[in-house]
Amino acid sequence: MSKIRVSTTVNGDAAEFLCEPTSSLLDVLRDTMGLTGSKEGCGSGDCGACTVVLDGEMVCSCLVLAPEAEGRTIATIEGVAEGSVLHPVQQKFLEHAALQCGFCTPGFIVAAKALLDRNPDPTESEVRYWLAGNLCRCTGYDKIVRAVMAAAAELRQERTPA
Amino acid sequence: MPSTAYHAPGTVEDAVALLAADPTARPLGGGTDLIVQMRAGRLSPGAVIDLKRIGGMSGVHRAGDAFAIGAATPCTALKADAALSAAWPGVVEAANLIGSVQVRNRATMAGNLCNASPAADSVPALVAAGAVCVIAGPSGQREVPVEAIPVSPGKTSLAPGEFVVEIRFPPKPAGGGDAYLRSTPRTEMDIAVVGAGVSIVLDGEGICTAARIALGAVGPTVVLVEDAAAALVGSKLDDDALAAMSQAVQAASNPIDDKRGTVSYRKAMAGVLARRAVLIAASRAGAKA
Amino acid sequence: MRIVVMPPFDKEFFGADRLDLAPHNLFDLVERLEALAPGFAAIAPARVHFAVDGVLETDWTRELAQAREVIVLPRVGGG
Amino acid sequence: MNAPSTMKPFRHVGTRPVRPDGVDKVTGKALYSTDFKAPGMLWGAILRSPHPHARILSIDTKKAEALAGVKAVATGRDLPTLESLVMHVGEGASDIVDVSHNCLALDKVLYEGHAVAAVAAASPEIAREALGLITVEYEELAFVLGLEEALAEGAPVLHDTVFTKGVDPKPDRPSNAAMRVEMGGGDVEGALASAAATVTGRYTLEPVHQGYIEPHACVASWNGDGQAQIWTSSQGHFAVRALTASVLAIPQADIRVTPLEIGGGFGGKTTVYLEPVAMVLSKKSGRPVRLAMTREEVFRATGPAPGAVIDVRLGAAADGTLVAADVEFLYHSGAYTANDAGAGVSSAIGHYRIPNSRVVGIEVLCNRPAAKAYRAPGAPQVNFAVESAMDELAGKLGIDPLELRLKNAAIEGDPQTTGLPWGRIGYVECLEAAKAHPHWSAPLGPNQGRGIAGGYWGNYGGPSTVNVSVAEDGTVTVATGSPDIGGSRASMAIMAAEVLDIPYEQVRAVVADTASIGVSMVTGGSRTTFATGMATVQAAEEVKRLLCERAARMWGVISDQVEWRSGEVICLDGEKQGQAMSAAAIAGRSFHSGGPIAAVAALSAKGWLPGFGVHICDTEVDPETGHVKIVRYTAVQDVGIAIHPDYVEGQIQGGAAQGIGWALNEAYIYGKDGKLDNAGFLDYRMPVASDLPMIEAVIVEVPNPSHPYGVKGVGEVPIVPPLAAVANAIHAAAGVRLKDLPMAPDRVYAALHPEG
Repeated sequence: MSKIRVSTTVNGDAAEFLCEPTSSLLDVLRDTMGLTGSKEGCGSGDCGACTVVLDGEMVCSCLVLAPEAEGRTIATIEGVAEGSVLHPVQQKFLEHAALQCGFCTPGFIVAAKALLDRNPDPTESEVRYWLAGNLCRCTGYDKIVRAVMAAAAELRQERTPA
Repeated sequence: MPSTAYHAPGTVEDAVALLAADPTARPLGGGTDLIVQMRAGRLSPGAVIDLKRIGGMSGVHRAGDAFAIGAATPCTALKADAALSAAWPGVVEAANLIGSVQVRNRATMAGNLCNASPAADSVPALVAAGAVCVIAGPSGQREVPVEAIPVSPGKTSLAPGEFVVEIRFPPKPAGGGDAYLRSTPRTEMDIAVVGAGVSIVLDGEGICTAARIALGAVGPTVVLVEDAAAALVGSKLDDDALAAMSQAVQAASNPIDDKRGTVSYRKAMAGVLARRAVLIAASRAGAKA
Repeated sequence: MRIVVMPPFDKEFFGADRLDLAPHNLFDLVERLEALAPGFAAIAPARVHFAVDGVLETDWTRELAQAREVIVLPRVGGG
Repeated sequence: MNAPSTMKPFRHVGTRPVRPDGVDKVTGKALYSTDFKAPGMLWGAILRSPHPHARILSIDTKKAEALAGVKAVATGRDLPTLESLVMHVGEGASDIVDVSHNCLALDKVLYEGHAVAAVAAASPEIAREALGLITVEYEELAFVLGLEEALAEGAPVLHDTVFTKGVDPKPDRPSNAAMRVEMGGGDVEGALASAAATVTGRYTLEPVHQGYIEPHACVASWNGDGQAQIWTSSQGHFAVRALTASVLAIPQADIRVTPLEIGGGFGGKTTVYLEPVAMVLSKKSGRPVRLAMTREEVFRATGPAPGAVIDVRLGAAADGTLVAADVEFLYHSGAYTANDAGAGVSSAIGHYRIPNSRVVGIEVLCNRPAAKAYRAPGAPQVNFAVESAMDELAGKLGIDPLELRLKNAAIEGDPQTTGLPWGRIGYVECLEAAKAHPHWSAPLGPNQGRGIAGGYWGNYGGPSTVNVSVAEDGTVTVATGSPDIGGSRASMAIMAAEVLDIPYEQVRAVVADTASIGVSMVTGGSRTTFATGMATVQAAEEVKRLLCERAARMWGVISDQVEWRSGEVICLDGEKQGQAMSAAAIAGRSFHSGGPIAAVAALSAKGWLPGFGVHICDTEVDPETGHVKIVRYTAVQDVGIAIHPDYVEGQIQGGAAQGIGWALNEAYIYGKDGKLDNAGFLDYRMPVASDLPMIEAVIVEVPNPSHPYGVKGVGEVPIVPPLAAVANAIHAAAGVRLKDLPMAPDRVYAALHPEG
């Protein structure tokens, strides 16, 4: 089976890759493009460690076939910070110690950012349900939820005109 | 090892032709079941036919006062459609219990249906709503009720080359309301141990004039329980009617013991969830009782 | 000096839970216990802890001249 | 919380700075196991047994070897034959022969998922295809999964070499009872007979998985000259080195293990599954080889914590004074002899003063994956039974369950189950803190109930090596051999900064590979902040002494005439009196004053103390469906001193969440065919964010006098009390006592509706 050529946009940059017809987007991001920030915890869409944003919606990249990305826009954890300036979600994860091993962290940050991009003032319950597709085994979620709420508050402040 | 081809046809006709050419080919909607099964080695289709590039396959459409949902429409897009959510909240909620947000951004109701799992969350709600599928195939298009699609776990009534292109809803009846509830050990990221979809119509006096009650995970396919509906019709959904309805639901439940639940628990929950769903549907129907 | 052997080592090796030995340190004790029950020395580093007068002692060079009692007890690992 | 009154006020200890490895981890830059690639790397895959118990008659690998792109195939025959040797390099003792056979089965497969062969190929697809070309001829054997079934007469015996340890006389035939441990003393039956109140119960638990999100993976590269490199994520790269070298019978120094970031371990990454196999494949192919497990493989082939059957009897006088405890339990050992029963015995009842007691634990071999350490290994199971029984006893006596615990709580000097006296423990302090917490007296809603449970874990010290070195500009690097699973780099930097009295940001901590630092035991046993922290403090103290000595020599005074003050050396005497010399000034000239400033501390840390915790849980039970919602949760724990309170709280919260998962929904589910039926995160139901409330961690500080900063272990204790805390809360909410875990909705429903 010959490989498929796919043209796409990753973190704002045009990107082309060759892939097997059934390669996952996650495999291509990690193994072909070297973007190893997205993690594989299960390969079945049950842990969220591979969360990326595809055409504006967060998805498990392990459950996207790489050829499906043709012409689409992909945002990964590697594109969340602007240069070396961390996004408020990233900054709050650090300040609130919302990570222990850190393996699930990229998926949580991409998912949390996706939430705050559409809902600047989520309740704790909304945060918890939004993040229910991201498994964390270290933290018990407490500090993660607090970090996301704190990031939301900071983003609201930034958005409020002085 | 046979390798799998990927095709992204632009028309229904091309998709039909590709599916018809290879009986092992599988349509790809959201991929949240198909890709998992391929990854686990349970399925190795000769080709996957991505339906998402076909015009009109994604999105909620209105034809008069009836809704039609393209087969490639992800579940979260249903929630974003205010009119659909107002008309069929039970269906929209059911579709948005599947998996996680990430999964629902990909998963489709048509895929949920054609995966033919008895525990599919959106299916009892669709059956209760009286939805029908538009199916495209080598001999053109046909319409069948949703409940006619799954025939056994993992198997559908679709012929080779056929796939669901659209799910159509009947016009929302005046005084109608629907609801779906499921039982799962976790709050999210889970498979229904039991699911109950309900659609009822109440008249101005709060008397139930029509009902459809469908159950998930209590049999090899979704179960439409006519006796349960009959127990409600003509009543004001009083305790006796609800009890009779729950009994009919339990009687119609023929579940199995498996890792997700026991027979006795599933039967008991079918009755409880159906009753709770009826009450939610009634409140949505604007019951005056 | 009293040597108290805790389960499972009492039955696994010595058939007794009290021994009277006069080791000069814990390495010496292991040698003496090995003489009583061949095989003990091989498993001791992995499975055994010693307590000298009620306090766990991981330094086996510890002088025992002043000690009254050594307890031989199972080592408990963590996760 | 405040610093202990016996210690001087801290500058850094107890603060909450950002961890040094934080930015890498929130930006996706940090390299975990499968993020590392070696040039020319091959992709490996492992063929696993479909049978729970079978003899391997033959393995034909010819077709696989012939497949284009396949570079190596290995079976158990490729591992050297080893003499039995019990090692303790990870967590608990393991016979190296068992470790080897678990990596690749030799004559028998002992559980579904047991590795039988491995391939290395040019791509993952080819590797997987090659597995399908390997033909294994099995003779299926009867299998056994259950604890009592495994001990029954006529049960299939897994190993004909295992004769129950700890019984006298020695058994004359092999059995599945690998080990029996019994402790206690006094007249248990007499005391129970005369007790004012007694409770009796049988409790059962299923095996559960550690559930780390990162699957096991490694890359190995073994050259023709015998030297090798391994890149892996583990709780201890020195343990990986020792075990891999032992399995392969090669010198340890020939292997350099580089620790990659670890995506969770909880005890489960303290052994080797893949590394020796990857080494063999690398040697055969001459290329670096990556082996990585899928999630399914993780569930089927790596260590769950044992399930259990536990019988408990407790007796108390009318005033609540405990008079007797009789506890006997069976723990799953899985395919090979594990270590949890001994730990379970010493973790069962030691938190109470009980004059008459008998605690018996038995390790039971069965056709399940080999049990592996999971956070306080062996303690949560038996604690669930004992703390549930305590709750029942409180009910019978009409005594508040917290007061009953307080009345009997062990204090310093009381005997443990082993007979050794407890050191400076903080159980009473935790119970008092729980009692004073607003949660304990908060009102409850309909269908809600409150439960409490206490528990403990012994913690550990052990060997650690730390190198503290000062750069020419006065900044400091702390290199340890302890993998950082939950923020320990930050803790080490805090402790070094505390010693040197310099800003936290002037100290950077790293985890060094096996060739770059001395031997260190695994990050486990709640030992790292205690033991590696002790080594960090010791090395930093030596660095401070060196800096003072160098300054004194430069000034031409004796060491007594200088003093370390606020990160500088002050001259106390002579013509330079009052002058200060910074670390930068000293280190910048160190090449001309005797050489670089660095110190290594290599020690076996002693004086560790156990940790105690008390958890309060509120549940709401849906009486119609049996669903249990955790509505409020407070976890109180004595930690000694919290070096970095955020990460201490994080450990407590994470442990509590794992315990809640164990209590409510997690379980290994097997089919009648002996195969695991829920080998994935969908049906192995760990808590998701929407399943839990905030978990309030209350830090109690009863300092450990043996540690320079008062540290006790933290990580393991918090998984011990939740099982019973949840069960007791369900009892309070719904009036039913569940003695079988998990307390999933169907189980709770069945208890509420016994009529069916």
